[in-house]
Parts: sequence; C-alpha cells; structure tokens
Amino acid sequence: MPDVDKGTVRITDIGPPHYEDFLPPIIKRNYGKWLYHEILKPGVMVHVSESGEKLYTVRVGSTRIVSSDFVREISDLADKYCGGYLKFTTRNNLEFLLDKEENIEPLIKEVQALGFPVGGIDHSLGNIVHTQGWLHCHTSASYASGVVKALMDEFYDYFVSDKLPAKVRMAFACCLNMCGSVGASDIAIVGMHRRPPRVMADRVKDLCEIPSTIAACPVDAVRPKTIDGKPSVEIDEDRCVYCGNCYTVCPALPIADPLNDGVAIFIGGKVSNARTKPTFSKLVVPWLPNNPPRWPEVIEAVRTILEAYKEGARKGERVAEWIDRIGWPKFFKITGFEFTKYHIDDFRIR
Amino acid sequence: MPDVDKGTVRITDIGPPHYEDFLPPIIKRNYGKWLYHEILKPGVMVHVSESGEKLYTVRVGSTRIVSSDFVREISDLADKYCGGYLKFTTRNNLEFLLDKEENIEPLIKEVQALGFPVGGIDHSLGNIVHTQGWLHCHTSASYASGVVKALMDEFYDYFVSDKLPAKVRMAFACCLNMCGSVGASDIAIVGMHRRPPRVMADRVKDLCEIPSTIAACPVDAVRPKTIDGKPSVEIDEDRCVYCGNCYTVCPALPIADPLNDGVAIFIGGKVSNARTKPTFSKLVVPWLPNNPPRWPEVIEAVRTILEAYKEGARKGERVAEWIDRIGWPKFFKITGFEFTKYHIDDFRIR
Amino acid sequence: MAGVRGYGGGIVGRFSDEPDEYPGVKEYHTARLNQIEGFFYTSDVLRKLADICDEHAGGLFNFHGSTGDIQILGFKQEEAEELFQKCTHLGFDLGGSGSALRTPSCCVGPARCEWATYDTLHITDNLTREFQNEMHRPTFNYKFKIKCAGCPNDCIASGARSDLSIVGVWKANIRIDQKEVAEYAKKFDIKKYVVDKCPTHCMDYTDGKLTIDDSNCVKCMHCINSMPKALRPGLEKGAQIRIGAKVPMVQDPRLGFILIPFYDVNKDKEEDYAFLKDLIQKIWDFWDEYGTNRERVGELIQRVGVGNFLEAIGLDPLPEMVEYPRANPFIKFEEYLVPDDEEEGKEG
Amino acid sequence: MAGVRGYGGGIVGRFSDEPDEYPGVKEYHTARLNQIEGFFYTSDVLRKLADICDEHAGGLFNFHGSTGDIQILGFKQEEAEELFQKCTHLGFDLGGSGSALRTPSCCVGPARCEWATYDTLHITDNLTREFQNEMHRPTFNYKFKIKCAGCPNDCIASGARSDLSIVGVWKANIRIDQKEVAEYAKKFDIKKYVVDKCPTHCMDYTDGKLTIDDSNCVKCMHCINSMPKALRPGLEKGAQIRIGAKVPMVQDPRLGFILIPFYDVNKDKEEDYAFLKDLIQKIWDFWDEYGTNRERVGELIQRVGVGNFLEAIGLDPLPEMVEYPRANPFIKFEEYLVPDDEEEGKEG
Ligand code: SRM
Ligand code: SRM
Ligand code: SRM
Ligand code: SRM
Ligand code: SF4
Ligand code: SF4
Ligand code: SF4
Ligand code: SF4
Ligand code: SF4
Ligand code: SF4
Ligand code: SF4
Ligand code: SF4
Repeated sequence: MPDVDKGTVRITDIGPPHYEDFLPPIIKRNYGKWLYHEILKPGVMVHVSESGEKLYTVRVGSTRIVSSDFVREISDLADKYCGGYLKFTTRNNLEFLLDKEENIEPLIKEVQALGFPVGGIDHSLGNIVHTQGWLHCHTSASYASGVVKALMDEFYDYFVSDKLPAKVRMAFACCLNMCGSVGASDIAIVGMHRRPPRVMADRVKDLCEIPSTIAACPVDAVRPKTIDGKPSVEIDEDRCVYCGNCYTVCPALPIADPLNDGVAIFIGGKVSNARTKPTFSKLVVPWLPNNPPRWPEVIEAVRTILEAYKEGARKGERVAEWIDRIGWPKFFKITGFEFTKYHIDDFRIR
Repeated sequence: MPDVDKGTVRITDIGPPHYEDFLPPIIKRNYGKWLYHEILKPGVMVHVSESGEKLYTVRVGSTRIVSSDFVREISDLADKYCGGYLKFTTRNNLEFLLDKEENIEPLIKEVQALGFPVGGIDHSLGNIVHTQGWLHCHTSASYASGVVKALMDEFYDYFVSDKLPAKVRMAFACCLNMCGSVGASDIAIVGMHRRPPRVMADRVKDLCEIPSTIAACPVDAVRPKTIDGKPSVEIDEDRCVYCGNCYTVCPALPIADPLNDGVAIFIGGKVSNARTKPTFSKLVVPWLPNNPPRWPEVIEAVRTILEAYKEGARKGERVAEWIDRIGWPKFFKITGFEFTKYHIDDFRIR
Repeated sequence: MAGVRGYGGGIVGRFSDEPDEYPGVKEYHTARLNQIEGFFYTSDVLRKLADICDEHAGGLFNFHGSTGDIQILGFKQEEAEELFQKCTHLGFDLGGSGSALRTPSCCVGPARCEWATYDTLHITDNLTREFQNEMHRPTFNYKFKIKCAGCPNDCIASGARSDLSIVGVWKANIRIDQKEVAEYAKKFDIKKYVVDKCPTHCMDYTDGKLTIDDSNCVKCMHCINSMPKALRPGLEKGAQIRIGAKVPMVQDPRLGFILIPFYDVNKDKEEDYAFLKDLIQKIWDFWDEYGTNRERVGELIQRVGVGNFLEAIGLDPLPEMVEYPRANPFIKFEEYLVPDDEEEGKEG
Repeated sequence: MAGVRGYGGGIVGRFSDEPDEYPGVKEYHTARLNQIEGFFYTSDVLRKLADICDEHAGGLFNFHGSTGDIQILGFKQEEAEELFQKCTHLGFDLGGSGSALRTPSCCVGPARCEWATYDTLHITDNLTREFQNEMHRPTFNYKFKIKCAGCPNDCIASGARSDLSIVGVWKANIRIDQKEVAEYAKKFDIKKYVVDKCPTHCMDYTDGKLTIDDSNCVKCMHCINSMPKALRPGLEKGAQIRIGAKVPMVQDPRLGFILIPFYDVNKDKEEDYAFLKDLIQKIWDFWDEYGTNRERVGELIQRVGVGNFLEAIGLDPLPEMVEYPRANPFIKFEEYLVPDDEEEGKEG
C-alpha cells in the first residue's frame, strides 16, 4: 500500500497502487524468467519458468460491466484457490493464477457454477471488448452490453473451445468515436447514426461555444446561423456524415434517433505484427437495425461471417489473412452481403 | 492502304493505316492461333502455332530517336530476311519476324555490324523508355537521350544477356509530367527542378490566362499580383514544389535552371499483374546533378541499385518483390543511399 | 502557333527563344502520326515516311512516342500542311495531343502472342476510327488515354498510364497439360518457383500432378508465364476495364480501379463494340458535365465520389472496384426511416 | 459539472434529460480509477473497492474501461469527493479524461509472459507517476495515450489506439533449440505452418534443421508464437516506439509510424527513463506549440509534415518510419545552388 498519511490529509496525485504489491508470490519469484508456455485445454495454460516452477492460468469470461457482488464472488474464489490473487486481461477477461495443477478442475467447476465460461485462449473467439452504450454514454447509437450479451450467448461455443482457424477478436463500439480497439478487430461492430443532429436552436448559445462547434465538424457541415435573433448554428444535411463530433462539443445538437440508429459491421482488422502488418477493419455491412433485446439481424450477420471464415480459412489464418488470400470479391460472393456505394471510401482524398 | 482518293481531295480523319495490311503472311495465317513460345537465346524467341508453324523473333535495341537513314537501313534488312515486314515494341525496340530459323544468325550479324544490340528479352534490362528532354521539350530538367545513352552504354551487358533475377524495366522522364510509363518502372529516372519558376512579370498578361495559371498550381503557390501596374502573378517560394505545372499553362513562368535542375531516382514500380499488384516506383535518390555528357553520378547510383538487386534478389523476383521481402530499411542499408525527409511523403494528406 | 487546318492537335509546336542566333531551329515542331496498331510496318511504308521526313522535317523520328505515335521531328509551320497531306496520302493521319482523346495503343496481342484473350489490334483500330473527331479536335477538360493489353501481363503498361485501360482476362479454368508440366519439372522446382509464388496459394503440386483451385485464382498470369507450354489461360475469354490511371499532374500519380471485372469483349466485337463505345461516351459526358479544366477523369471521380460516378454512368458498385472496402466509418447514408409510417425513405 | 477538487478530469459526468421522471439517475457519473499495472489485484483490495462502490455509487464497475481504468459507475456529484478520497486511502488515484494524458496501460509482460523484451509494468507505472499532473489537469490540445506491449504480438493493442506505442523488440538472433524443433516436427508440418508463413521468407527447414537468416527477420513473432518451446526472441532486447495512432475523429483512423526502430529501454530504465521522458516532453512541446484544439498528435504531424516534426524533436528521418518512400515526385527541396559561388545553399 502506498506510503501516505491516511488520516487527515487530502490525498492527490499518488498514481495507482504499486503493482509489485499485487503480484502473486510465484510471479514475484519468476518475474522475467518465464521460459515457455503450453495451452493445456481451452481456457487453461501453463507457464514454465527457468526455475522449473509452473504457473497455471484459468481464463474466465467476464461481462466487464460487473456488480460489486460479482467482485466479491471472484474474490472468494481467489482466496480459495489462488492465495487471494487474481488478474484481468486487456480484453476484460478474468484470470485465476494457480500454482497447483490439482486446483484447476475444482476451480473451473465453481466458476461454471457461478455461470461464467472458461475459455478464450488460442484459436477461440475472444471476449468481446465493448464500450458504454446506452448505459452511460450520450453519443451511443446502440446498446453495447445488450448486443454483446446476445452475441456471446449465441457464440458461446467458440469461446469455450478452440475450433476456429485462429484467434478471432470481436469488439463493439457504440458510436464512431470507436472507444476501444474496435477499429482493428477481426470483427468490429460499430454504432451508426444515420441522421444529422437536431439543432436545439434556443439552447446553442447557452450550452456551446459556437466557433469550436463549427471547427469540430470534419466535413464543414456546421455553419453559424442566427435563429430567432439568437446566435446559433445550422447543419448542412447534404454534407453531414452523422459522426456526432459536433454533439461531443455542443450538447445542444443531440444526434440520437431511435428509428435510424443502428450498427455497422467492419471486419479483417488485426493488431499483432505476426506474419502480416496490423491493419484496420473494413466495412462489410453498412447498417443493421437496433432490434433489442436479441439483435437477431446482427447475430445473423456475424454468424455468416464466422461460418464463412471457419469454412474457408486455413489453419492459422486470421480473418484478415483469409480475406487477403481469397480477395474481397470472393468474400462478398460467399457471404452474400450486398456491396454498395457505402463500401467505397470517398470521405477523404487519398 | 486505305481507300481514299489520293489525287486532289484534302484527306482528313482517316485514322491509321489498317494493321492487317502490315502483318507478315505467317502472322496472318496464325493470327490468334499461337500455342506457346520459347526463348531460344538472349534476344531471340520462337512462337509456335496450333498449325505447327514457327515464327522467330529477333529483338534489336533501338535508340527510339532515330534518323531517316536508320529507317532505311532497317528496311533493307527487313527486305532481306523478313519479306519486308518488321515491327516495333511497346518499349521502342525493333523486332524482326522471321519464318526461317536459318536466317537468325546472319540477321543478327548484320544488325550487330550496324552497331545495334540484340537482346532485351526475358531476365534482362529492357530498353530504357524515355521522353523528349532538352531535344524538344521546354519543361525538361534533364537531357533524356543523353542520360539514356550513357546508361545503356554502361549497362549494355544486361541488355544482351539475361542474367538478372527478372525483367528490369528502366525508364527516363525529363520532368514531373512523367511522360511515358516511368512512374511504374523497376528503375525510374525523373528530371527534377529545384527552384520555383521565374516570373517574367511584363509578359504574363500577354502570354497567359492568369486565372488558369493560378488554378494549375497543385499547392496554391501562384497568386495574382499587379507588377508595375500590369496584372501578373507572384509565386510563393515557401510553397512551390517545382512541378512546372504553372509553366505548362503560362510560358512566361520559365522553370529551367541549369544549376539546379537534375534528376531523381525512383525504384520498385511494376505494371504487370504477375504475382503482385501493379505499383508505382518509390523515391530512393532525391537529386543528382546533370553532369553531361556521361552523367557519372546517375550511372553510379543505378549501378549500386542493379548490383544490390542482382546480389540480393531471388530468381524471378522483380525489384519491387525483392524490396518487399527485405524491407526498405534493409535496402537503404545495403545501398548506402541516404534516407532524408524528402523520402517521406507529405505532399498530400493521406 | 503550329498545326494544320481543321485539326486542333497532332502537332506540338516549339519555337526557339533565340531565333536570331539559331535560325535553323527557330521553329522545330513535331508531328504525331497515328502508329499502325501493334507497331507493324513494311519496309515500303517506312522508306516513304523517311522520304517525307527528309523533305519536310529534320530527318528525325521517334519510333515511337510514349503514347504510341510515330513522331516526325523538326519542321517549320510552313511545311506542316504539305507534310500532313503527304502522310495522309500514304495512309497515315495525325494522332492526338492537347485536351483530346490521345492516340489509343495496344500490345501485339493475338498477332504474335499466345495469351491474348481478345483482339487488341482490332479493338484499338476500331476505337481509333470511331473517335477521329474526339482525337483531332480537342474539346475535353484534359487528355484522355485508352490502351489495350491482351492479358494481365499488360505489355502496354496500360494500368499505370491510361484513363481507360482494357486488360484481357478469362473465366474458365486454366488449361493444364500434365505431360508438359512433367517436362518443366525436369528443368526447375515447380513447387518453389510456381506454386509457392501463386498470390492466392490456390495451386498444388503433389506427386507430380499440378492442380489449380480456379475459384481462387486471380488470373495473375504467373504460373502461365512460368510454364507457357504446359499452362494456357482458360476459355470464356474477356477483359477487365479499369478507369482513372494517370501520372502526377495535378493531384498525384494514381493507378486506376476496376470498373468492369469481366467485359465480354469478344461478343461486343460482333456488335462493333457498341457496349464499350456507349460506356466511353457516358464517361465522357459525365466528365464533360462535372469536370474542371485540366482535371483527369480519375481526379474527377475521386472528387465527386465513386458512388456518384457509378450512378451517373449506370453501373453497380462491385467489390472488385476497391482494393478493400472502406475502413473509415464516416458513411454518408442516404436512406433513413421516417417516424410517421416507419417506411424506408430516400433523402430529398 | 461533475468532478473533484483540483482535478480537471478522471470523472465523466452524466445528467439525465428527464430528471423529474427518473430522479434515481438524474445524475449518473463515472469515476475512472487508475488500474494496477498488468491488471493484478488481491481479493482484499477488490472487496474494499466493492464496498466503496456500494456505498457511494451504483454498485456497478467496469473491469476495465477500454483505456484501462477501473470504472465506478453511477454516483452523484455530492458523493464525488468522499468516493475519491476513500479510493486514495485505499491507494487508488483517478485516471485521465478530457484533453489530458490518459491512463497509460500495458500487457502482462514479464510478470507472466516469456516474450517480454522489457519490463512493461515498470515503465508504465513509472511514466504514470511521472506525469500525474499531465493526467489530472488537462492542458493538452486533445487526449494523449501511451500503451506498452512487451513484444510485437502487441497484446495491449497499442499500435492501433495509442498516440505513443511502445512495443518490445530484439536485435540479436532468435534463439533456436533444435531438439525442441524436432519435437514440434512430430506434431505439425513445420515447413507449412511456420517456414512458409514467415513474411520475409528468411527461414529454412531442411533435413530436420531449422535456420533463420536473422538479418532479414522483421521480428514478427510468428515462428516464436508457433513453437514457444523451441524458439525464443533474441537477446539485445529493446523496444520500438511508434507515434500517431488513433481512431476516427476528426480526420480518420490511422495507425502510427515508427519513430524509433530500436529504443534501448532496458538501459534507459537504469536512468529512470530519462531519454523517453525527454522525448515525450519534446513531442508535447511541439504539439502544444503547433497543434490546434481537438487535433491528435498524429494529425498534427501529418499536417505540418513528418520532416518538420522530426527536425523539431531532434530525430533523423529513417526508412523504418515509412511503409515505403514517397511515390509522388512533388519534393519540396530546401537546398539549391546559388549562381555566384556555386555553393550549396539553404533556403532563407
Ligand atoms: C492475457 C493477454 C495479455 C494481457 O496483458 O492481458 C494475452 C496473453 C497472451 N497472448 Fe496475446 N494476450 C492478450 C491480448 C492480445 C491482443 C490484444 C487484444 O486482443 O485486444 C492481441 C492482438 C490481437 C490482434 O492482433 O488483433 C494479442 C495477440 C497475440 C498473439 C498474435 C496472434 C496472431 O497470430 O495474430 C499471440 C501469439 C499466438 O497466440 O500465437 C499472443 C500470445 C499470447 C500468449 C500466448 C503470450 C504468453 O506466452 O503468455 C498469452 C496467452 C495467449 C492467448 O490468450 O491465447 N497474443 N493478444 C491478453 C488476453 C486478452 C484476452 O483476454 O483475450
Ligand atoms: C513485345 C512486347 C509487347 C509489344 O506489343 O510490344 C512484349 C512481349 C512479350 N511479353 Fe511483355 N512485352 C512487352 C512489354 C511488356 C511490358 C510493358 C513495359 O515494359 O513497358 C510489361 C510490364 C512490365 C512491368 O511489369 O513493369 C511486360 C510484362 C510481361 C510479363 C510479366 C513479367 C513479370 O513477371 O512481372 C511477361 C511474362 C514473363 O516474361 O514471364 C511478359 C511476357 C511477354 C511475352 C513472353 C509474351 C509472349 O508470349 O509473346 C513476350 C516476350 C517476352 C519478353 O520480352 O521477355 N511480358 N511486357 C513488349 C516488349 C517490350 C520491350 O521491347 O522490351
Ligand atoms: C512526346 C511525348 C514524350 C515522348 O518523347 O515520348 C510527350 C511530350 C509532352 N508531354 Fe506527355 N508526352 C508523351 C506521352 C505522355 C505519357 C505516356 C502515355 O501517353 O502513355 C504520359 C503519362 C500518362 C498520362 O497521361 O498520365 C504523359 C504525361 C504528360 C503530362 C502529365 C499529365 C497528367 O495528368 O499528369 C503532361 C503535362 C500536361 O498535360 O500539361 C504532359 C505534357 C507533355 C508536353 C505536351 C509538355 C508541354 O507542355 O509542351 C510534351 C511535349 C513535348 C514535345 O516537345 O514534344 N505529358 N505524356 C509523348 C507523346 C508521344 C506520342 O504521342 O506518342
Ligand atoms: C469509458 C470509455 C469506453 C468504455 O466503456 O470503455 C470511453 C468513453 C468515452 N469516450 Fe472514448 N472511452 C474509452 C476509451 C477510448 C478508446 C480506447 C483506448 O483509450 O485505448 C478510444 C480509441 C483510442 C483513441 O483515443 O484513439 C476512445 C476514443 C474516443 C474518441 C475519439 C478520439 C479520436 O481522436 O478519434 C472520443 C471523442 C472525443 O474525444 O470527443 C471519445 C469520447 C468518449 C466520451 C468521453 C464521449 C463523450 O463525449 O462523453 C465517452 C464517455 C462515456 C461515458 O459516458 O463514460 N473516445 N475512447 C473508455 C475509457 C475508459 C477508461 O478510461 O479506461
Ligand atoms: S463509442 Fe461512442 S457512444 Fe460508445 S462510449 Fe465511446 S464515445 Fe460513448
Ligand atoms: S454529426 Fe459530424 S458531420 Fe454531422 S454536422 Fe456534426 S460534426 Fe458535422
Ligand atoms: S517528361 Fe516533361 S520534359 Fe519530358 S517530354 Fe514530358 S513534359 Fe516534356
Ligand atoms: S512550379 Fe508547380 S508548385 Fe511551383 S508555382 Fe508552379 S505550379 Fe505551383
Ligand atoms: S499483354 Fe499479354 S497478350 Fe499482350 S503481348 Fe503481353 S503477354 Fe501477350
Ligand atoms: S494465374 Fe496467378 S493466381 Fe491464378 S493460379 Fe496462376 S499463379 Fe495462381
Ligand atoms: S505483448 Fe508480447 S510480451 Fe506482452 S503479453 Fe503479449 S506476447 Fe507477452
Ligand atoms: S520472427 Fe517472423 S520474420 Fe522473423 S524469422 Fe520468425 S517468422 Fe520470420
């Protein structure tokens, strides 16, 4: 614990707790000395140290948005099996770190009893990284957690097994701000608005700085306009690309529209440098409706992609590599997705 | 010959002579029926028809800029060996088409006696495609034929043999207009200006249309300015990228500058779709001086490239494929060419 | 100015800055003569050209200019008309220059190449005749170039330097002669030099048998180039049409994009290329209506958007047109739902 | 507004549009707590966080936010100060938000991975402490993100979403254990799944022996990933620094470019990362001086030119910085010869 006076002083700028205080002893002993790892079964791997010590990891799918009760439940499991230590991953999975192989199975049973899946390692569908959505963000065009839950229920099997050709990283962002690493995912689902923001003319002057609102628009669609004698702005519908940038700067330009908000699907992104260079995901489906609570259209589209990939890709090929080999025309042919003018990038001169 | 009245009428809009009238009989008989070809030796190949007939081609390096005497000499050879027929190639080589194998060697002897090389097929250095240069163009920053002659004298051996890893297409253009297919060559040499055009202020009004002169500049460096009471233009030195576009539109803005004109070298372009996609050549040497009559600096740079390529590329790899495999950092390391800020593309937002 | 009566191009004028010091080259113009397709000549016609060149110009030629024309260098304006008429009497006309259709050109194609999937000479000749007026009387925004290659090797370099590039391609399976494959196997390592270099990894060579999964072949030509005796392009021959390539000015150099992945050129030939001519006309109309001065058609398409261009010329967007679909998410949706009837509507 | 005293960020405020109808969520703010590096926790600290969350907020967390913070969701402004102070007493501080340095984050690195070429946790922790002020008091043009991955697998996805991305890499030869190679050979086809997939084709597997021409290896990790028991990254370990990645707003999404191909991070660690901190400061100074509001550093560099940026921060241009050198020939030369003395001169 950081060394500060916890009594009376107001504490600021201390930074995070020091990580060394939270490393399990086996990790402290073998820090930087790991020799290799092996994947023992879906969701379970072992890291072997130069010292010969073995560290077992059990990866558990988490919902990321979790309750304090969940936090207490996993803490209990950590106490019981891992000396009170546990960690999360960069994709919001939870990992239990065990030094005893015999604890693996009992732990997995208890985890599963709590309703959480073990998996997400190797050639599996990773946890879906997602963002706030309707839960907490004002810009959102879709409901992050809702869509993700529907998807994970549906494709659960790909998480708990490793029968895909390679890792598949799926991500969800609820608007074009693309919070998260969604832009470079094997499968990216992005919330899309389809209508320009509405101008709450009477509130613009009070809530917004007009020059920076105008400057925020990437396509110069926001223009100054005096409305009812008050300085305000107007939006050129013919130019607006529904990005929500102006709204981020000016809350008097709400963009949410239940009827026209939905999601787009981009695929073939990749972050690792393995074999091929990192690359962004590319558009395959420009728009699907929000259809809560189960988003059947989105699930169908993702299923189409996953099945075509599973069928067509060779062992070890990420989605990007598969499409690179067969070509986009073939991809659209196989999947039957319609190729439209929206798939052609005209936004920027290049 | 086209069917027009050759006596009194003024003939226009007849188009070219009809090609059928100029095809050798063996080609007429086997038009569209060729089965395969074989390369017999450097500069010589045979095409075999479904009918079993064989057509022998002897490829001869031409200077492209040729005299009427040259035209007569090759016509004589065509009469002697090819029934009066001959053809040129898309890279300005000359080809004799023979139906008798035994004519090959005598023809080659006579061609060589005239001082012309036989070669340029398969894994050789092709004929250098080039442009007008100082001979006939006003925009030129270098002397096309002069540099090309110096280069071909030097690398003659690569034309008459096929000991390169693959085809090497070299091209020369005397200014950024890049006449010819220079932009996508294995090795491209391009004339470069390094100073803005000079404004002949008193002549602008008479010789030029000022609005289109201003519009011609890709970087908005030309601006209207009244000089000595006359409408004229000024050029913003800080913006000008020395492209000569304004000069093309307005002859009162000459750009040639003996001291600062020179050439740049771009490499790794490719037009064919074989294996990898067509791609433009990339900058390796931003500027070398015009040093007539032998352009030693240019020759040295090209030698460095050719030798590194010959040494490093695998059989069948075009320059682009070789560099793609080893990476540009390695290329600069091997060749010792300096990498500068000029190598980084900032001209356009992309 | 240099030129001939009734034509707006075909001759590039050059006047010396110092006519008094160099009176011999005070004028030094160049004529572009439309080459014979495939660059085929007879000694007879060449000698006659040489005579004209000696008589009326500087005795210098370009065989050929980079666009494809024969160029006759170094004459004075006073010689232009006679030089021109002598050429026409020999059967040659002027080629293009200025803001016009430039002289189309092609690879040697079926005349001497086993790979041509269509008749490059015939189509080039036909288009050239059809568009004589567009070539000789510049009325375009800028130059427009057409080049025809018989197969994806693109021996006329059309893909990098023609606004409209026509490149032969096929649909059916590559024809394999296993006996000849075996012959090549004696000469080089087929796995290493052919199979492993196939860009889509759609070939296999096992137990001396070569197989190709043609459904994944992108018709790159590599395997055929490597073993011309054993492999031949598939039947169902046609061509790909690309649009928009050009060199740097004014925007920057660019390769074109595929406008039509498979154009049934051999069928269209029977109809005097009606489809193609109509397509070209539509492209020109669009360029004429929306293009600005010195804007190549590729630059225009980029400026107004590929989607709008396609709509205007009546083609559907296809995945073949892009290297890859868009990565940036700023999509300009045009359809949306209207609250009242919840029907899909079009923007006004 | 939502926030805590003396801080300009770390809390994202959310107010309901219809507070009367939904009084329970009329305010629903989120606190970003700087995570522990590597995302390591103890049950003890987690339970205490859960208590704070129940007491002062809605009992909901994000483990973790996309940047890496722990997020506590759903509290009212009146709870903010006490929530914050309870967290600090537990050892947690707020993370970044707004136009500030955002909470740096890293992969698990040497704590549980055999491939980390440097200590990702240490550097991330160190930088985070160094730049507390830049994180808590937004004074930048826009956000700035730093992420550290221990090797080119980039398990923190730094390359696609951090203005400054640090990715482990090595220089010396990949270490090969031929005995273990032989073991893997029993399990799968090494030629097919490893050698043939090497992007630079610099591996060979003949007669059961694996060789690597490391001079052509681009350190992609593929071979090592495939045979972790047989291959290990080379020694002479360091990192690559990339700059400028970001998602769409305002210009469009972009990956970064390599600023420093080999940064000797392990040596710099001994000097408290003095070199890196200095570099970061120079980048911020440049951004501060030339950037505009809501312009990410990558967009700025593109606007002013990479060359100018490099000059300003005192780095030389290197071929590693570009995917390929320029293809367009519009070069803005700055040197030229002056007639009088024929000396190479610099533009004024
Ligand atoms: C735990 C975690 C790091 C952390 O600090 O949290 C991690 C851990 C490992 N990664 Fe990773 N990676 C983790 C996120 C990533 C990410 C980032 C992401 O997904 O957002 C990437 C980049 C993905 C991309 O390219 O889009 C990533 C790309 C890799 C790769 C490269 C895969 C490829 O071929 O492209 C490997 C190597 C492999 O698996 O063969 C790898 C290998 C590994 C190894 C084997 C490293 C080791 O020896 O310990 C670890 C287990 C593998 C596994 O999960 O299959 N890790 N790994 C992250 C787990 C996320 C999760 O819960 O799913
Ligand atoms: C005669 C000519 C066509 C014409 O109508 O004039 C021609 C003729 C042939 N080309 Fe070509 N090519 C001709 C210009 C080109 C060009 C255009 C250019 O260079 O400007 C290209 C594109 C070059 C590029 O990619 O930059 C070209 C790319 C090819 C290729 C693809 C090579 C590759 O692997 O990238 C082949 C296939 C091969 O050689 O394996 C090919 C193959 C051939 C064959 C074998 C075709 C055949 O079966 O007859 C001919 C002889 C090969 C040779 O020269 O080695 N031809 N060929 C042109 C001769 C030019 C010259 O005099 O040097
Ligand atoms: C003669 C020729 C070069 C040669 O020696 O071969 C040539 C010569 C000129 N070109 Fe070209 N171009 C020639 C083929 C090309 C080609 C190649 C091609 O057509 O395949 C190109 C690149 C392809 C393209 O169009 O993109 C080419 C791209 C240019 C450009 C740049 C156009 C652009 O959009 O970027 C200009 C500039 C302009 O139009 O103002 C240009 C302008 C010129 C001018 C008219 C410059 C001028 O302002 O006077 C040159 C006249 C030279 C002269 O004194 O005769 N020339 N020019 C070629 C025509 C001969 C022929 O008809 O066969
Ligand atoms: C909470 C979080 C999403 C999540 O659920 O995980 C988030 C939430 C918001 N992001 Fe983000 N971003 C979050 C990580 C990211 C990331 C991922 C990352 O940091 O690795 C990105 C992409 C990487 C990047 O920065 O390029 C990201 C790119 C954006 C952008 C676009 C920035 C750009 O340059 O394109 C915006 C727009 C803006 O800044 O106005 C944005 C704006 C926002 C705002 C502040 C929107 C707003 O105007 O209110 C969101 C507040 C939501 C809320 O109500 O809490 N958020 N945002 C993530 C931060 C949690 C944390 O601190 O751990
Ligand atoms: S992606 Fe958009 S809607 Fe979702 S959290 Fe980020 S800013 Fe908010
Ligand atoms: S939503 Fe985006 S494109 Fe539309 S006006 Fe606002 S900032 Fe401009
Ligand atoms: S490249 Fe430039 S200088 Fe050379 S002929 Fe073409 S326009 Fe003239
Ligand atoms: S030379 Fe080119 S960049 Fe310079 S002023 Fe003229 S048109 Fe503009
Ligand atoms: S482009 Fe194809 S058809 Fe034409 S000459 Fe070249 S190889 Fe033959
Ligand atoms: S033509 Fe090219 S893509 Fe098709 S099989 Fe041959 S090498 Fe492969
Ligand atoms: S980035 Fe490399 S070092 Fe870090 S966890 Fe992933 S594989 Fe290990
Ligand atoms: S790390 Fe990548 S580039 Fe290097 S040898 Fe292994 S596979 Fe090849």
